[in-house]
This record gives sequence, C-alpha cells and structure tokens, in this order.
Amino acid sequence: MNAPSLPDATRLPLSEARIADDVFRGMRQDNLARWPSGADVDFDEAVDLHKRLPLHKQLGWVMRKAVAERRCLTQPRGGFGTFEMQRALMVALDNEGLADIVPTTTDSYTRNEQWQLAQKGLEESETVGRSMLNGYPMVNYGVARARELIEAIDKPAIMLTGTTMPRLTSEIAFAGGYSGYLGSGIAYTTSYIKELSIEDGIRNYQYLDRLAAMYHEHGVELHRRQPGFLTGTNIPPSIAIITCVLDCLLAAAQGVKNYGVEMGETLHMVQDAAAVAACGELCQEYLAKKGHHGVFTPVTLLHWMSAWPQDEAQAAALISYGGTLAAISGAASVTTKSTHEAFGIPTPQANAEGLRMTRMAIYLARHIRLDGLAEFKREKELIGREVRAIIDRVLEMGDGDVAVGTVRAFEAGVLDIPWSPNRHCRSRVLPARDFDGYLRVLDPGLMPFPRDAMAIHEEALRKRAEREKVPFGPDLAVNSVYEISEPLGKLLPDQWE
Amino acid sequence: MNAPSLPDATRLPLSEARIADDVFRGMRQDNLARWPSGADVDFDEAVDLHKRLPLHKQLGWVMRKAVAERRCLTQPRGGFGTFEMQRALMVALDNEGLADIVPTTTDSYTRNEQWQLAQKGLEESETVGRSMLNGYPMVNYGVARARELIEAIDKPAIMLTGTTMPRLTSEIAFAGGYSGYLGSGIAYTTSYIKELSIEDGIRNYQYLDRLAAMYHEHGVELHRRQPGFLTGTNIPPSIAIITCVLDCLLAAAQGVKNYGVEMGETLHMVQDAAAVAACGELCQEYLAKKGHHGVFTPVTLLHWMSAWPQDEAQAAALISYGGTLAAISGAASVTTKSTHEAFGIPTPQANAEGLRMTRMAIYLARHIRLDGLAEFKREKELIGREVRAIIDRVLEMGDGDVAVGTVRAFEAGVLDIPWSPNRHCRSRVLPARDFDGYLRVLDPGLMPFPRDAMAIHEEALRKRAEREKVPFGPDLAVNSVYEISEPLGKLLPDQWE
Amino acid sequence: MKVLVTGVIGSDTHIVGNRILSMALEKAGYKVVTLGALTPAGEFIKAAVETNADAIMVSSLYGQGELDCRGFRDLCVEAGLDDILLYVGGNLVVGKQPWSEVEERFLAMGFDRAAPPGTRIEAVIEWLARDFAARERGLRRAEA
Amino acid sequence: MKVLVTGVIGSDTHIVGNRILSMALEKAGYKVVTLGALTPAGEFIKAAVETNADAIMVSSLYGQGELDCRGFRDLCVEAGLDDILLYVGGNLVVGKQPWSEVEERFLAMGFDRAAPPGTRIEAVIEWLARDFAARERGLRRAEA
Ligand code: B12
Ligand code: B12
Repeated sequence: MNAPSLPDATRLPLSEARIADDVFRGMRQDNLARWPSGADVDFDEAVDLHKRLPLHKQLGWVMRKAVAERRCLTQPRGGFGTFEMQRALMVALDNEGLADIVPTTTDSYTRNEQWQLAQKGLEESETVGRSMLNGYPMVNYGVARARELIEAIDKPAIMLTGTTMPRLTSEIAFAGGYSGYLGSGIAYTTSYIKELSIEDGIRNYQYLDRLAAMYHEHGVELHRRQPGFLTGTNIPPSIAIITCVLDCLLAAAQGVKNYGVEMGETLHMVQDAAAVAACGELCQEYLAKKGHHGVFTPVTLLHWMSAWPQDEAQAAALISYGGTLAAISGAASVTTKSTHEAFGIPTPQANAEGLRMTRMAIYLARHIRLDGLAEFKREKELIGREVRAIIDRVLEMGDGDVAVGTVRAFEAGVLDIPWSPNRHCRSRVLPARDFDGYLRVLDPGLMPFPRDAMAIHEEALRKRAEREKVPFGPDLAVNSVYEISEPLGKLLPDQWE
Repeated sequence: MNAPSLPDATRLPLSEARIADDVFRGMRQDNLARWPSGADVDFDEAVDLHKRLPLHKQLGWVMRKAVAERRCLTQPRGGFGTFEMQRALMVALDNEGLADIVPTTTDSYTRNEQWQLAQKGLEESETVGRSMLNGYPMVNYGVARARELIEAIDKPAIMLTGTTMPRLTSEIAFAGGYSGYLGSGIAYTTSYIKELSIEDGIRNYQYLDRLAAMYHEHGVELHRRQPGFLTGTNIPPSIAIITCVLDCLLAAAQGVKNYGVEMGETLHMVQDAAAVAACGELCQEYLAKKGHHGVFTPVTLLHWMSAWPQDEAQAAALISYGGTLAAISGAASVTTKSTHEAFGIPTPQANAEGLRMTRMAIYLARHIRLDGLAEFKREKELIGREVRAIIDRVLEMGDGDVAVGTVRAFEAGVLDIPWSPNRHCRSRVLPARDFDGYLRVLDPGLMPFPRDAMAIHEEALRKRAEREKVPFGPDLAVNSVYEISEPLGKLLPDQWE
Repeated sequence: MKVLVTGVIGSDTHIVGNRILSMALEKAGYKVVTLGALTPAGEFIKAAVETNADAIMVSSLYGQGELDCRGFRDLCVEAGLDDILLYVGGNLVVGKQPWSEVEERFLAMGFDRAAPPGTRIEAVIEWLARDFAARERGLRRAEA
Repeated sequence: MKVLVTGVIGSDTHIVGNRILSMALEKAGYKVVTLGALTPAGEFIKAAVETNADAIMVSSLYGQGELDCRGFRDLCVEAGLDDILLYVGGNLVVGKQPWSEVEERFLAMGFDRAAPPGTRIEAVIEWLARDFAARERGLRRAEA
C-alpha cells in the first residue's frame, strides 16, 4: 500500500528544470511497462486523434473560449467502477446535466497505483452490478475503452484522479482522447497521501507536465489543471493561491501553456470574488517574474469542499450559492457537487441536478461584479500581500528554483497546509471562519505571513470568539469544520431568545 | 360573480380621512351580518386573546424584532380547502419548514366573497379527500376553527387573501388570533379583479386598516402588509414602490402603525438591493411629509413572482437565489415559493423544502451588503427620482388627498400597472428586462416618469434588442414574461457557436 | 375568418398568459373576442353565440378550474353550440398532479383539447390549424 | 486508562474527521494511538497488539470501506484479539444507501458498532463509555 512510484533509473537531482528529451524518453518507456495497458499508448497516433477531435471537445480550446466570452462553465465530478456505468454516467452528465466539461474520476486504488486491487474491485462491481469502487479504474480498462468514453459524449473530457502518481493514468487518458487533467505535485501530495515526500510528488507531476507540453509541442493544446482546493477544509485564499502559483511555475517550467488553477469556495461572496481576481493576477505576476510567457491561467472555483449538510434542501441552497459565487467572481468554470454530497457518490441523476441548479444560478447572477466594493479591494490586497510574502521566501530558499524551494519550505514549515494527511507537511497552520464569514488564519504555524496581515486575521477571529462565547483557540477551527454541515435549526434558529 | 361588496349605507365621499368611530361602528355591524360566522366576532374578547398570545406569536412584535436584529425572516404561502389539511400544513411549515411566519392563504371564492361556492368546494374537498379549493375558506370555517389553527403552531400567523374584499375575512381572522394581514386597496384592486373600481378597493381596505388601528388603540399591535408585487409580472421597483407609498399613506391615515411593504424580486441583485433600500426610505419620506409619525415600515421581498421553470433543479436555484437576494438586500422577510411553482399548489413537504433552501441561502449570504457599489447608488437614486415624480403628481391631482389623487391618477393613466386584469387600470405601461438584467420600463404609457429616467430605460432596452436581434417593441416585454421559465438549454446553451 | 372567444374562467385573475395568447392568435389571423380575467362560464357561451364563434379557449390557472369547468360542454349544448371546438389550458387543477390524469378528466368533461402548464403559443396555434383543417374533412378534431 | 487505536483504512486520505475524533477521545480521557490516513488493515492490528489496545476505531470515508474492511475481524482473531471492541464509521459504502442495510453489512463483518455519515463525536464518546461499562458487566457491548 502507498507504494511510492518506482524510482527512476535516471534520477537526477531535484530541480524545476525542463526534463531533457532523452531522459524523458527513458522515463516514459519504464512507466508504460508497469501495467499491460501501457503498451497501447502510441504518442503519434494519440496526437492525430486529438487533432481530429472537434474543437468543442478539446478542453484547451474550450477554456480559452470561456474566458474570451466571460462564460462560467460547469463541470461535475463522476466515476463508477465499471465501463458501462461510467459511459452511462458521462452521457447523463452531458445530456441531462448540460455539463460543459465531462469528468472521469478514478477510484482510490488507481490513485495509489494499486492496479491489482482495482482489478478485483472492478470485477466485483461487474458481478454485483453496483459500483464497489469510488471511481473508474482507467488503467485497468485501458486506451481503447477510454476512446469509447470520449466518443459517447459531445463535450471535452477531463481526468480527475486525486493522486500523487499520475504517470500511467495520464498516459492512457491522453492517448484515449482526454484533453484535460487535474492534479499537481504540491497540492495533491500535501492532501491525498500520507507517506510520499513532497519531492516525489513534484517529480511525478513534472513527468505529467512534460508529457502535456510534448503534446503541445506537437500541436495539441491540452488543458492542465491545479487542485488548489487542497484538503478542501476551510482553506483561506492566500494558502490556496500560494500553491496555485508554485505548481503553475513548475508546470510552466516543463513547457505547459494552458494551466487552470482551482480554489474551493470560501462561501463568502466578497472573499471569493477577491480570491479569483487575485489568483489570476498573482499567477501571471510570478510567471512574468520567472520569464514564462504566454501561459494561460483561467481560474476555477469549486462548490464548498468541506463537510456538507445532510438535508437535501440545505444542500440545494449550497449548490445554488456555489453557482452564484462562481458567476459573480468571474471564474472561468465551477466544479459542482450534488444534494447527496454528505452521504456518498451521487447517482447520475442527482449529479445532473446539481449541474442544472448551478447552471441556473450562474444564469441568474451572470451580470453581477463586486470589483467596486471597498471590501473587495481590501480583501484582494490582503491576499496579495500574504501570497507574495510567502512565495518570495520560497524562491529565496530555493535560490530561485521553485522545486527546491518548495521542498525546503515544507521542511521548514514556511509552506504548510491545513488538515494535511501527509507526514512531510507539518499541518500546524489552522484556519477558521471569522465573525463576518471570511476564512481566516487562526494559527499560522511557521508560515511567515506579514505581521499586519496576521493582526487582521486575529482581530476578526477574536471578534467571533467573543460574540459566540467560545475560547479563542483550536475550538474555533473545529467548529468551523462542522459549521456548514450543521442542521438549519442550529445555524439560524426559528426561535427568539 | 365578481360582486362588488355591498355599498355601505353610510357611503361618504371618498377621502383619505380616518373613518369616524360611529360610522365605523355601523359599517362593522353591516359587515358582520353578511355570513353567519360574522356573529362570532367579539372585538373585546379578541383583544384579550391577542394580549394573551406570547410575543413570539404576534407578528407586529416579530417584525420589529427582525429589523432590530437585522434578521431576514422566512414566510411561505399555504392554503388548503379543509380545516384538517390546513392545520397539518401549518404545522409542517412551522416544524419542518422552520417558517418564521406561518400563513393562511384563502381560496379564490372566499377572495371574491362567494361563500356559497366556497362552501361547496369545502364540502367536496372533505368528501374526496383532496383539496378542490386553492386555499382555506376562512369565513366558512369561522372564528373557533381559526383559533385552533393558531393554537397548532408556535409562530405568528398571517392571512394571505389576495382580495379586494377583505372586510369579513379580516374580522374573522383577527378575532381568531391572526396577527398579520396582507393586502391593500391599490395593489390588490389593480391586480386581482376585473370589475371593481379603484375607489371601492380603497374603501374596502380603509375598513381593514381602521379595524387594525382599532386593535392598536386597544393595545394590540397587529402587522398590516401591502402587496407591492402587484401582478407579479416584471414589475420595475419604482412602480412597486409607488403603490407601497400610496397604500402606506392610506393606511397611516386610518391610524395603522405597523405596516410592511412588499416587492417581488427583480432577480437583479443590485436592483433588488437598491429597491429595498429605496422603498423603506421613500415610505418614511412621504409619511413624514404627510405628518404621519411613528409608522414602522419593514420591507419584504418575494421570490420571483412571474412564470417559473418546470425543471425542479432550475426552480431550486431560483428559490435559493431568492433567499440570497433577500438577505443581501437587507429585507426584513422573504416570502418563499417551492419547486412545484410552475405546476400547482405545493405539497406541505415541497413547501417546507422551499423554506429550508431559502433559510440556508439567507444564512450563507447574511454578511453581504452592496451599498458601496456605484451601480447600487445609481439605481437607488434612479428609483427615487421616478417614484417622487409620480407620487408628487398624484398628490397634486388629489389636492393633497391620497385616496382622491389615486383614483384620478388611475383614470388619467398617471398611475398604471403592467399586466393588470382591471378594467379601471389602463395597463399601458409595459416592462421588460434589459441587457444587463435590470427590469426597465419599455413603454411608460401615460405615466409621467422623468424624461432622463426614461432615456436610461430606453437605452438599456435598445441594447438588449440589438444584441438579441429582436425588434425594439412589445416582443421584448413578452419575451421577458417567458424568460425565467425557459429551459436551461435555451437560457445558457451548452453548445458553442 | 375564424372567430375565437378567449377568457379566464371563474374567479381567476391570471390574465398574463391569456392576454399573450390572445395577442398571438390575433396575429395568427383569427378574430379574437377577449373576455379577460374573472369570467363566468355563462359569459363565454353568450359571447360565442353572439359572435358565432368557431372555438372557445378557456384559461384556468388558479387551480379551481376543475370546479369552474364542470358542465361547460352542457352549457354549450344548451345554447345550441353542440359542435363548437372547446379548448382549456393552464394550471387546471390544484397541485402538481400527473398530467395524463388531469387531461383525461378535462376531456371527459367535453373539452376537445386540454393544454398542460406552461404550454407555448406555437403549440396552440398548431392545434387550431390542424383541428380546423380536420373539421373541413368532417372530423371532430385532428389526431393528438 | 483505556487504549484506543484510530486510523483511516485502505487508500483513504480523509483525515479531518478522524483527527478531530482522535483529539476528542484524548480529551475524554483515553490513550489514543493515531495511525492517520491511508492505513492498511494489518497496521491497525499490529498497533493494537503492540499497545494492548481495548478498541480499534476504523474510519472509512471514501466509499471503498466495504472492500477494505472485509475480514478485519478475522485478522483480529488471528492476532489473538478475539474480543477487542471494533468500531467503524464514516461514509462506509459507495453512494447514498439506506443506513440500516449498510449497518447490517458491517455488523455482519464483525464490527461492534458502525457509525453513519456525519456522526458527531459526542455520540461516539457515549458509545464507548456505555460499551466499556457493559464489558465490566461481562457483556459484549451495551444495547444499541
Ligand atoms: C473534505 C473532503 C475531502 C478532502 C479530504 C481532505 C483530507 N485529507 O481529509 C479531499 C478534497 C482531499 C477529498 C478527496 C476525496 N474524496 Co472526499 N470528501 C470530503 C467531504 C466534503 C468532507 C469530509 C470531512 O472532512 N467531513 C468533516 C468531518 C469532521 O466529518 P467526518 O469525516 O464524517 O468524520 C466524522 C464522523 O464521520 C465520525 N467518524 C469518522 N470516522 C469514524 C470512525 C468511527 C469508528 C466512528 C465511530 C465515527 C467516525 O466522526 C467524525 C467527527 O465527527 C466529504 C463529504 C461530506 N461529508 O460532506 C467527501 C467524501 C467523503 N469524499 C468522497 C470521495 C469519493 C473522495 C475522493 C475519492 C474523490 C473525490 N470525489 O474527490 C477523494 C479521496 C481520495 C482518497 N484517496 O481518499 C466521497 C465518498 C463517497 C462515498 N462514500 O460514496 C464523499 C462522501 C463525497 C461524495 N458524496 O462523493 N475529500
Ligand atoms: C403571475 C402569477 C400570479 C399573478 C397573476 C397576475 C395576473 N393578474 O395575471 C398574481 C400574483 C396576481 C397571482 C395570484 C394568484 N395566484 Co398565481 N401565479 C402566477 C405564476 C407565477 C405565473 C403565471 C403566468 O403569468 N405565467 C406566464 C404565462 C405566459 O403563462 P400561462 O399563464 O401559463 O399561460 C400560457 C399557457 O398556460 C397557455 N394557456 C393559458 N391559457 C390557455 C388556454 C388554452 C385554451 C390553451 C390551449 C392554452 C392556454 O398559453 C399561455 C401562453 O404561453 C403562476 C406559476 C407559474 N406558472 O410559474 C402562479 C399560479 C398560477 N398562481 C397560483 C395561485 C394559487 C394564485 C392565487 C390563488 C393565490 C396565490 N398563491 O397567491 C392568486 C390568484 C388569485 C385569483 N383570484 O385568481 C397557482 C395555481 C395553483 C394550482 N393550479 O394548483 C400557481 C400555479 C402557483 C402555484 N404553484 O401555487 N398569480
């Protein structure tokens, strides 16, 4: 379990530098040999396949079009354990959900390269006729099946693989006609695994980024994407954006040109709008600083990523508000959830309903922008100051190398992620929601946030502690984990005191 | 059918003046004699009953408390044809819906004082076991049953009677312990009936307002409310607010002190926020001008009042957004709909779900205010200019008397209501939604809106006509009636051009 | 030119759809007699007799249509309008009920067609065209 | 002092609820051995043997718990932990399934208690207190 991916024979010292072509050739060969389906990957043929796809089935093109037309696209998650279920799901999300982007979520064994276990889960799912896996075992089903999935829909498809080990899954998906791939070295390594080192996570994604760039160099613009939502648990925008910028710089160094960045919604309308604006700008600022030109960085928001309420009516409001927030913040796309979120992986129907609620919410709010509000400006500026303080420190620690700086910064606690399962991440930083509904940093751990920024966070959180008569301390963070999942009668009582 | 209520023997010339006590005594006597259940109304006993109700079951107190604590309360609609169904509904709305205010909607026969027909409908409903009436026949069931309904819930109750003839229904409801009553002479007469004159509608509500004021004079503060949503069909805020102000002045003249004003949501976040702020201020401005002091005028928003989409997912988004808009605009309460809206009167369960969606949406957006936005200020100022231009003209036409001015203004078309069924209302004014999502006046009819204000409306609507390649004319208004009810694929296509 | 009588039956104030429908039918080339909101059943018949109408289009939105529309066909027959084309449309019953049942109930009352909630005018215009054409061929109305 | 082993089984990364639970159990007076996320079944048993634990608290959120937890009780028995108290909790299966069926499935696997999605820590602490008390009285566990 948790086996780190095989050490490359050609392991060079860690650096952000573009993997050399000959080295990469060797890496690919080894990689594709790890499971029988790897043999079906033929790069040149895959390039041809992508070139034959209509533009509206190519996510790189679609994301650019969305930004040009100021559209906010919808994308669900979705993966089932058998091919037939997966195809039916994708068709439903396309037709009944009007999804602009159709996903394939892999199962958790595949995520951890436990293809033997995935095979057992797949077979049992086929036998019992219900999904025993929490996603689609992409590697086991292989390239030809992937192509059938792409043929079944009329939208671009994205891989959602929540993994630190994307090397084989991505080879097969790209060869199958998938034009989007979500995942990154820093974000996923800190959020989805316990033992793997940050360094290994970065290396694994350098492979994927180089692969995507290679397609680009052959005339196929794939869409790479970064999961800045991290552990999904009350992540303040600055912490998300720090990872967006760093992962983006790592990808750009491998030659990636179409790189989306994602953030979970804070559920505070002003904070989300400020975060989306700040995120796009900060990515571009650091790309320019590091000399990477022409990298397209659309911003995606995700529906609430922490604990959900069980009441489907409350969940419906959370879904709709998720669409509202994405539209108002000017996000290029929004990743949706369903009314089943608190319970389990949704049925195709519930998933499609979540898409339609979100789409209607986007329609209703598409005209609204908050840029003129004083609170918006203040929040955006605050986020910028926090992000710059930390990224500059990381670059310094790496003597200008993002990969090296990142690893050292995690060791030192300069980079940190709340609620991380990873042993190589201190996870001392602790967020909480303040009295006005903003996500704030309760305890920075060792992260060097500017002193005046921390003063703002602390004051806002003390205000909450005072008003709600809870001690100023970790309880605030724990309460904030539960808050949105609480029953309505607790959130907004219908009795007067 | 459509029988105007009996002309009072003591019919005096129309004026806004407070009905004299002795005259009113005679009016009440005649009124209560019109149906057997009228005999059960004993004013003094009713006053005692209200005084014994706990504060949290008195809507006058609850509305003041909501404003003081900046809460946005939820209130559904709801009426079924039999007592048992009505009680079960009210209990469900209270317990499962967490409604802050529990309604009783009367059926349409009762609304038109066709109590014989109501009786037949009631009996048939009891026999077949499903509601054949679209509301609760309050007059037929009478005072004692009303009291049982009040006892069954732990919230204040409001009567929703969509009628121009509220005299007997209100007597019975107040005697039964209802502490809120929605309805007004101008708004309902222009929106709910074909033949009745504006004058008669005003007179009927002068009776109700005087009755409510009489309770007040005996130490019971009831909550009166005005339905400024009118025909619910794309009413621009200024037209709603004109009726809010005029109806409010008429009520204040009868001595009413606790008078809510309602508006349907425009679904444009900035316009709704501006409308709520403007409405409260304009009511107070004209109350002061006319020398009415200490009148409390909380503002209520209503979920979208025109045609709804059939898809329940779309409807859920519209419900949630309705809560968001009410919270952000700082409304004191919001009147909710359900996912069944496009089809028919909702089940208690669907109704309760609509309440919970709304309540969750309120919770999520409770911190947001838009007052700082330039668009907000511009819109609020525009509304103010439009309302003042017309109200000042109405007062002038009535030589200072609101009742007289209103009747003359409707005759002259100076006052007008879009999509009115009433023969005494020209209904030449025609609204439509503009390119940026604001509701605008497409054709002012004879309403004397300021020229520069009309220029703003026209420009915004021409922009829409141009972009959507439809002629600038009534088609814009008709399209705007359908718009929100259209299927999603039409509103926000998932195909690229 | 075919003559159509439109109106909203009973104590029902919902005029918007009926008005839009009436405007569209006029544009489509019919002579339309509009009775407006809150129209008693008898007034539909009276207007139809007076104008020698070819069809009556009853709107009912508020849910009590099931009560208001009972015996409507009988009233027509009594007035000698045995064969007049009768349509009804809107939100015909109280609550969200399965449409097939509701339709059956209204067809049983003698309406030739019943339109479900949210019916668009294009559909109504097509019905009329096809039904009048069918009548030329001696049929009661065209196929569904 | 009673010893509890906690962890998230299989390839499951969901650490938040497990961590909050572990913190709360410690506060409630237990000695808690925390194995964290992505913990193979064998490691739970190993830790329980080494620390002579009184109970094992298995978290599973990601849906594959049904596969991961099979044979867990057998592993315990093999390791000589015949009577150790076994709890499991989280989102135990894929999708929204009726809880009573899910519970039954996990009790049949040999868990003493299964906690439905969203269970609050207060409830877990109460279970533990009652079950340990029941064991003093020689019972397997307290009533539901
Ligand atoms: C936050 C979250 C994440 C975060 C996790 C961050 C982290 N490292 O912990 C991230 C974003 C990384 C994530 C990833 C994934 N997630 Co996730 N996630 C959630 C979410 C939204 C909240 C979970 C949470 O933190 N709750 C708050 C804590 C306090 O509550 P809790 O975990 O339920 O724990 C409490 C109780 O359950 C109980 N309890 C817990 N353990 C135990 C044990 C015992 C013995 C007892 C008695 C009680 C008990 O006590 C705890 C404290 O009160 C849930 C949905 C939801 N609940 O709203 C989905 C959910 C758990 N995730 C899900 C899935 C599928 C995934 C992914 C596989 C794929 C994906 N969709 O992205 C990946 C997993 C990758 C992997 N290999 O595991 C599914 C599981 C589906 C199913 N069972 O059918 C859920 C239910 C969402 C859904 N409806 O699809 N996820
Ligand atoms: C706007 C509206 C109002 C406005 C009406 C303004 C006015 N004077 O016209 C106001 C606010 C005043 C109002 C009042 C009430 N309303 Co109302 N209202 C609506 C609403 C939201 C939209 C109706 C509308 O204008 N649609 C747009 C037009 C273009 O569509 P349409 O009317 O459906 O007409 C089209 C088709 O149906 C078809 N059609 C119509 N007639 C005919 C006839 C024929 C022969 C054919 C073939 C086709 C056809 O063609 C039309 C054009 O496309 C509907 C719910 C909905 N649909 O979303 C509720 C609704 C109709 N109202 C309802 C009710 C109950 C009431 C009230 C009794 C009480 C209340 N809840 O407030 C009062 C009625 C008082 C009275 N005495 O009648 C209910 C009816 C319930 C039921 N049937 O079970 C509804 C369905 C809402 C609900 N779900 O509860 N309402």
